[in-house]
Amino acid sequence: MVTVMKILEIIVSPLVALIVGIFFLGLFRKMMARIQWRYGPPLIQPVIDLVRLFNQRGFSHGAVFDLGIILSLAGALVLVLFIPIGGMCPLANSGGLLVILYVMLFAPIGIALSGGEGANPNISIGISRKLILTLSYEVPFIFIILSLMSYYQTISIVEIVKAQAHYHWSLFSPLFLSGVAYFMILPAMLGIRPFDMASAPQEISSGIDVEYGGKYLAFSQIEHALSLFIVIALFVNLFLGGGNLPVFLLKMLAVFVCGVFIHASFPRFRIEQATKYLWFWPTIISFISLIVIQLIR
Amino acid sequence: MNKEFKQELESIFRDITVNITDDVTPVIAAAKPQILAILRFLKDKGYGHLAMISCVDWLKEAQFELVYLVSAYLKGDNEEPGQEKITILLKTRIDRDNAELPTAIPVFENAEPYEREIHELFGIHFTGHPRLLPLFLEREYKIPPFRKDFDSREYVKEVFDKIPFVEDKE
Amino acid sequence: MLIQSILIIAFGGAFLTYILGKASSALRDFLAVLISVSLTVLIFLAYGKTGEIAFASFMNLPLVLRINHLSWFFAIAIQTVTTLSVIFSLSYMKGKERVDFYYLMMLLCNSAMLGIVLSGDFVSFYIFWEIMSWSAFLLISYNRGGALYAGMKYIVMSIIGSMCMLIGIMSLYSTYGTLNIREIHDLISTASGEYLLFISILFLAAFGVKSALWPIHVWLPPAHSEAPSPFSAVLSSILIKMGIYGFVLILYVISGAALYLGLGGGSFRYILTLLAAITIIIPTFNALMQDDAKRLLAWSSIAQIGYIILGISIGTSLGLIGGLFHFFNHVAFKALLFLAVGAIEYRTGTRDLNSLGGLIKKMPVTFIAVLAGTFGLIGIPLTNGFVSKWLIYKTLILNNHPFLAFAALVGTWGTILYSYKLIHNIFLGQLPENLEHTKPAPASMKLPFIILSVVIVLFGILPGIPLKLINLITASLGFDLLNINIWGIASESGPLNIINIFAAFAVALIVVWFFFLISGKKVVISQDNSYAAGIDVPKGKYHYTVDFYNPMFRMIKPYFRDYMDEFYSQLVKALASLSDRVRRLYCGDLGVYVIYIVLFLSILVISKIGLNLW
Amino acid sequence: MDRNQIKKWLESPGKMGHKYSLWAVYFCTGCGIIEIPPVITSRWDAERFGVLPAPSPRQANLFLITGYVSVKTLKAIIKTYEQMPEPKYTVGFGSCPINGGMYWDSYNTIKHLDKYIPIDGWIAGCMPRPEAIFIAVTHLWTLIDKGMAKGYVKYRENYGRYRENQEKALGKLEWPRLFPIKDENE
Repeated sequence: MVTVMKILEIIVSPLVALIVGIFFLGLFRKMMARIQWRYGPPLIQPVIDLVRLFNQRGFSHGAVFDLGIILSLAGALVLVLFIPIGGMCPLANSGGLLVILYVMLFAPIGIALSGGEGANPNISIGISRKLILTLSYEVPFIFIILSLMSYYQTISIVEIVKAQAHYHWSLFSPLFLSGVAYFMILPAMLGIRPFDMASAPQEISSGIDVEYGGKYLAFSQIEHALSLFIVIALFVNLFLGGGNLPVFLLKMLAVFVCGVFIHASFPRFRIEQATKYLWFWPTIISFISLIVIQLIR
Repeated sequence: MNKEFKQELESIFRDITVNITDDVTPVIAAAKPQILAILRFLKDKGYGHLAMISCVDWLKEAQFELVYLVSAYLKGDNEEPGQEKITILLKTRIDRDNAELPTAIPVFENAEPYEREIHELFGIHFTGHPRLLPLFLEREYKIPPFRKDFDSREYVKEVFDKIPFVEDKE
Repeated sequence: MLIQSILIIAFGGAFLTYILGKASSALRDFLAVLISVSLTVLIFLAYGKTGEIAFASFMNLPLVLRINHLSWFFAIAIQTVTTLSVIFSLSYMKGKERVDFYYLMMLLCNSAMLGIVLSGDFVSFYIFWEIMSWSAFLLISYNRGGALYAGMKYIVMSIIGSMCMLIGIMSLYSTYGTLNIREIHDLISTASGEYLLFISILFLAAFGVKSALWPIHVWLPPAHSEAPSPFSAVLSSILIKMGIYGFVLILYVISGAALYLGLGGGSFRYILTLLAAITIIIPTFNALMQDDAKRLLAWSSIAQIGYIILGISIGTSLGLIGGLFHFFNHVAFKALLFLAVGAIEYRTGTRDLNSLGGLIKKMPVTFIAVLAGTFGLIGIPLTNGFVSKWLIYKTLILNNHPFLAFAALVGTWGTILYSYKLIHNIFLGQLPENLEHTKPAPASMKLPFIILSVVIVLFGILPGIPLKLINLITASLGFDLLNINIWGIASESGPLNIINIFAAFAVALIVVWFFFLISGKKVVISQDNSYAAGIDVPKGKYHYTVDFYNPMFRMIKPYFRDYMDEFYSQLVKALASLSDRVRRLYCGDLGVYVIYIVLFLSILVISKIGLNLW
Repeated sequence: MDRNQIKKWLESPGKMGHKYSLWAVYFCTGCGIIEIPPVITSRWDAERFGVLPAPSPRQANLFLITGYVSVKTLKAIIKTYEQMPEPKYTVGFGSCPINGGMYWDSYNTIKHLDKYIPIDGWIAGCMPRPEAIFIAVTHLWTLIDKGMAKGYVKYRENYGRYRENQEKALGKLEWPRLFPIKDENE
């Protein structure tokens, strides 16, 4: 019986991630339109875009061009299995937060490999910006993850969620500073406006997606939706104690709406400014919180 | 100021006519051999900026008229009064068939694109010009397009209208 | 008896190839490969044996050869890398001059390393250590020109290191009267803490220089980029690991785990782990800024050494297993990467990352090799790098060292950046015109690529195979046995289970691939059909690789310049000017010397009579 | 989304997808591009119809040729058109692409654009207003629905003749043929 439940979970959680992720993309465009006094597309516009993209014959630059995009989407799907989504977490007991940190490598490397094959300088500039941005937000992110691990004395994410259910959200526990730091680097992890220089449509004609045609662009959109879902789900699980499914999705929606407002109101940083910012404020805050946690322990 | 400037010019160069239209811009008409000398003289007098070279096609007299616009570039208003910022027009006439003219690059380097353009559109050959390559036009033209005897409608009939439409097979 | 035969074949073979080389080069190549392969087989046969044989005596000190699991583990790694790089250099060294000398030095260096690992006492250990250092020096400065400077830097630092070791050996001999490692191990427990600390610092100075620990790493980048590629593969994957063997020898074999932890009141362990953490961070960011492929790999070797030493010096059984396993993995993917860069240099004539590009179409096998190597280097799940790094992280977090764990994790992301730079600037992007007709790597180069890639992936999916052996080693060093199944370590707090990750990833890959295939056709186009805003792709100018992470450089350049290098060069300048002043004393004319003598005598007389100092 | 909409979606998702998600290539060919910004911003929001400016031709399926086409721009237009993935539609703005418009006798402009690339829809007016553009989009919907917007198929079948015309107007083209010769006659 348990294995049937587990297999069911393994099938259901990526589907939930896909549906919620694509719904978030639609909501994203609708809210951006309404902020700019426009009526905006219907909520299911991303689905229409995907149907159209799958109907178009994309251009491919070779085997690695296809394998890279497949690798990145597979990596994103596997990552969803490691994250508890409202009570169901299929692969919770194999490696915990450490493996999550590691499986997060797949998506950027897959995209980078496939983009590199596209032989277009816009792509190379997009990839170099994306990797620099990732390196710059990894520094505070690792401090946050370490302070979480040492506060709850475990590396398994499910236990962290359970612990929060007993006492209180870790956002209001001594981990408050880590929560603040995490929220400061959330736009960078989501790739939204202040930090979307990796896929800037005006400067480098959407960076990595320049050579993506029909189904390649569809896969890239799905991968973007999934990574959107994963980053927010991680934040909710680690700091807002993600409860059962409806409560979990509601919390994700709240975090997502804040993200859209940040996206709507900020200009785009240059990549050096982004690194300067990310290595200064969030890193100091998360470093202080790590020291505080050490003192408590 | 223009009066002394005018006397000075006439004293140095023989048979050039200088008249000052709307008593501000002197218009100098000179023969082809004197052009470079006048340009150098103007540059030494402080008119260091060649704004433009343009060409007029007098079909009836079978002549091209080249106009050099030279002006003092960096003259602030606190300079000595005689040199306030005026543009000088230097005109010359050359005959139309196999027209050619010495290049002004030794005096003004920035004349290079202007002369390339005039060469491409009027067909005037500038001797001594390092790169007389086509500048704007995609296609070759037997008669340079800006000449008066170039019939644009004829050209369109002969080139573009001959390209057939693409109908479907059925 | 087996150990002696191994060493005799190794040394004899080296000189034999040199002599035969005079006769005919084909014979020499064949012999070199034959010797290496036969040595590999011999060592393979010696699995699981432990024993000690005194084979000679030097000034009535018995020279002992010893083999146990630890030395077998290192020996098999040494021998496989040397065999693969000898096979690789068959075609790499074809056109070059002084090839006999090259093969002699290569096999000599290999046999010296075997000697170090199999030696049972410190005298033979020191002898083989010196042979290794000198043969490495001769090979580094093989290409004349800049290589001489790099060789000089290397040999000066390793001489200082081996001098410290010599002092250590002599003090050991004077206190214990014997130099046999096993006997010292029994006697050392009676030693006072300060003496143990003194011995450890002396030995670790020598081993630190050889394994390029952070403050004493400056010789490695120039040495690696100047040495011929097959040897720089051996140099960076095995030769610097002799320092690691030394670390394990001193910290665990001699003093044993308990003593090590108590060393200097626990502070020694803390300093060593801190040094290892710095060795991870600074070279990783330096590697980002390199434009020469081999220099980038050299800096990355230093960073990976930091991981290994971090694992070893933590002092827990999981850490030691992680460290030793990471040593083995690093041997695999670093040899692979250096050989691949050698193949590219052999084919395109350059290894400057700013002028290469698009070679994936011309050298696909090399691309797969570099891909496997970099995935292992980064530690992507399903490669062996992941398992060893995961073990190191686990011990760091469980033993509550968050700042060391931070250094290790940031190091991983730095590794991703510079290894992607390696892949992108060489293989992806536009193929420049001058590389239009590069041929793929020759067959004799492809063999090492395939073998090493298989090793990386196989031990990534089935880590149990090497872990069982390492478990035996750590048990022999006084740690408790961990229950290791074929898929990973099933320890109590959060097991590592590769099978889940492997199965999940395989299923996801198949599902996505199937979904990719059924979702419509695709049109394959060439590289010059890329989007260039409406114009045709400008040939030769449309490949963006010149200083790939430029924005990052401008940020971290002032902080991550190689201060240690500058410090040492200042030191050398100061020494030179000091010695120059001393040289001026001897000005050559007799009169001045007479004055010196008179002066000295007068001082003697005054001090004796006037002040009667003695 | 009444019942026959859903029926249409189920019958031909490709067509409906193309109708309600037209991504236009962000390439300003002529003077008409000044009309595009008001179309895509808040005054006349084109995103309601799913029309978005696409940063690169690889992602687009609609190509707006706005205004007169000079000989030099024709080369870029052909290159961009060939870089768009297969089901693609083109719409010509104003009279200049139709027959040269007021530059009918100029030596430097292209008179009948559909001699060089197939055009699915025309919008009259010397720079049509945004409302006219939306009418054109709805017309394009009906064309797609009826399956008459087959410009790309025509381009593929008569590629030899199109290529000939292009080389007559522009001289030798540097990039190779999009479709090899054999596609031509079968």
